[in-house]
Amino acid sequence: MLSYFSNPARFEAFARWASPLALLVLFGCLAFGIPMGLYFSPEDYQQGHTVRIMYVHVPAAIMAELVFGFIALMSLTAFVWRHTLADACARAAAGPGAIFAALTLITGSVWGRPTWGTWWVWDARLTSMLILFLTYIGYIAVWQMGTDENKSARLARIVGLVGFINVPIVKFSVDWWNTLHQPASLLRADGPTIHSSMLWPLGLMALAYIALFSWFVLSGVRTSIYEKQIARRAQPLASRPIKPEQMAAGDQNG
Amino acid sequence: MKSICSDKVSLQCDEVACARGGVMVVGGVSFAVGGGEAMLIFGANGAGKSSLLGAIAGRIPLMEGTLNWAVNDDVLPQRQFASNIAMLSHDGAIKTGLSVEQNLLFWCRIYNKPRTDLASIVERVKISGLEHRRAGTLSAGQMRRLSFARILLADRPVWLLDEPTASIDDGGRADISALIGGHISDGGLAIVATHEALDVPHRSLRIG
Amino acid sequence: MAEFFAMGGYGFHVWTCWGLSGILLGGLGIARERRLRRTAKLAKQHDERAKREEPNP
Amino acid sequence: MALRRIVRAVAQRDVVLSLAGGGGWLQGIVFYAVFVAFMAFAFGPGEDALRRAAAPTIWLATLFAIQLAASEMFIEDIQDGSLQTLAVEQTSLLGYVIGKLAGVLIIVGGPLIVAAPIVSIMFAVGATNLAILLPSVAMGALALSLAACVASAINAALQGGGRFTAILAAPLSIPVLIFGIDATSLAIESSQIWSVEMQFLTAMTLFLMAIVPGFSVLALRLGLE
Repeated sequence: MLSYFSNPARFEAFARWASPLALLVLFGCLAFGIPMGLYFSPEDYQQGHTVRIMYVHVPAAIMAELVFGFIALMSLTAFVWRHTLADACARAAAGPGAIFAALTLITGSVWGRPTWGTWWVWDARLTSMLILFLTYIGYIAVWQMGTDENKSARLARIVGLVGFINVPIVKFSVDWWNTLHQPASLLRADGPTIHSSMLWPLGLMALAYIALFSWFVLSGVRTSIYEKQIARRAQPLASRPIKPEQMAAGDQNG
Repeated sequence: MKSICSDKVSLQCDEVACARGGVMVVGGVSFAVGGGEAMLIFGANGAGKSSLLGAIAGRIPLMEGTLNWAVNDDVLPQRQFASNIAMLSHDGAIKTGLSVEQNLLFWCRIYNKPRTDLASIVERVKISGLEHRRAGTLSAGQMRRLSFARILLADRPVWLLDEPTASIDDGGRADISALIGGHISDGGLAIVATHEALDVPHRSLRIG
Repeated sequence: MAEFFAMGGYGFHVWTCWGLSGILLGGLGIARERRLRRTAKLAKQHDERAKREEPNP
Repeated sequence: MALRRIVRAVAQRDVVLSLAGGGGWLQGIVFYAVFVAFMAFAFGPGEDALRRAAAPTIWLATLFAIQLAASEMFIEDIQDGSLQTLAVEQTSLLGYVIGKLAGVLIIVGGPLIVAAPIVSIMFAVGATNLAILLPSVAMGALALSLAACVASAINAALQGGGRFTAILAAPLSIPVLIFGIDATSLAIESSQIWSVEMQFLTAMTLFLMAIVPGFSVLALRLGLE
């Protein structure tokens, strides 16, 4: 499927109908998801209205993890099949991914203030999300730092892959660390079982986030395709065409 | 000593183009050279001599074209051919904190050569007596001779030399020309990026 | 209405979260869209200039 | 074997270099000593607080000292052309990377491992046999060097001047730190060497050993283009 898109024009044609579709899904979901989340869904018997934070927090958390998986998958694809479009996809996903991770941390923290009585606990989930956020920053730094696009792309593959293999390890180790250091009194696994009246807005918001992410990737890849075109056009100006002298067989001296 | 050149090495380049930082610097280079020949790549500063040499060495990937190294007409992949190459890069691969001898001893171990070779090599590049000096205290010309000693030590059929006579005086240029001449008359192959003529029978490739 | 904004005393928390999510994601969206339009326009300009300069490629 | 020969040559050269000029080995241990002293001042002279701070202090000092040394482990070889030469002339850079790692371990890791028991004495650890914390610290030094190595290789390829080593190495170092501090604490407090934490630390080290050299070679080759 990826080789089908190796032609930028074909990708452009695909994006031309896929982008509006993603936006349609996004706004459709938001049109129902926002009112449902903010108004029509019931408040939780324990958490009260703070449960409404969940509708932006949980999808962001899911996306933060999914997006890194996406980056790793694209890195692997680029690694194995040397597919430059996969690099562009991974690059386009990194910014949104970092924002999803940041939003997860911020909304989680704001939710934690009234619920746990503190802005931050070194809870396993929070901590591993923080490290995931750091990984995103490192990944983005690789793209930002390099002067040569091609080189940055190939280095980013390494960071994407190593970062991804590391995610479960971080998760596991943080779990371990947390259970040793922190009595699990604040967070209970048996929280409120989700009622369908809450599941609907949650699902809609999650779908909206996925649509938004797809649109981010599509537009990011399109931008990088255009940027490549511009660079290619600009290139003959920057370099001088070289015409090596024809080497005659008898061109011996000395 | 020159048993390494009993195998015939050759290089065939077709329409090679290479890039630096995503920008093409050299394009449309075609030539073929073999053992017993020296090829000098001439060009002004920034013409892409080093990039082309880097591409020939397999360090910089080609943008276009093909480049084939062969031993006795068997084409080898670049990585596999690497053990036939001795490379003199722009920076001489010298540790200024180590003595001349320590520098060469390191490369002795890398190339798996006995350290008994050292004395004669130091003599051939005319830096005898400096063995225990710290490389950082050598003059620029002596440094260049020291890095050339490593090429002799490597004892490999293909020499890729980037500006071997940079910051070296007339006498030094003659010495290095003589060493390259000796190498090719032993059946070796030398490709030299240079901005000045060397006194060696050679073919030339002008870029830029 | 005021009751809706108060969110049972948790208005600050709920609106901060939704607001920030909207601002950050919306902001990135707008930035991306603008960048896409700008580069698309630039690419088109380069295309046209190239065509003008070499009428018969 | 060729690989072993190159590993030895590179490690030996780096050790000689650090002893001869610049005093690379001193840099690590001096930083370590300063850091440990500052931590002691930060925690105050109370013995209880100090005792609890012993393992974290040893680990953080080790982490920073290694990262300081490793963030520039490839830069010099790139600048003087040694790495370029090796990359062109050698079929593989694996031996070179392993040699560099061994060099860091000997030059920086070695003194730190020896210093760990001394720090514990200064931090009022009353254990009778302080050598018991050595295995975990040694294992940790290896793991942290590995994490810093791949980060440093990527950083060198980016020509980042050491700026990004810390952020790139952080996600890899955190699990090491988590298991390592626990393993050392347990060793100090209850003389357990082969604790579950130590087993996980070992597993993490093995994991890093499996992935780091290959990815470092890739990054270095990229950087030379």
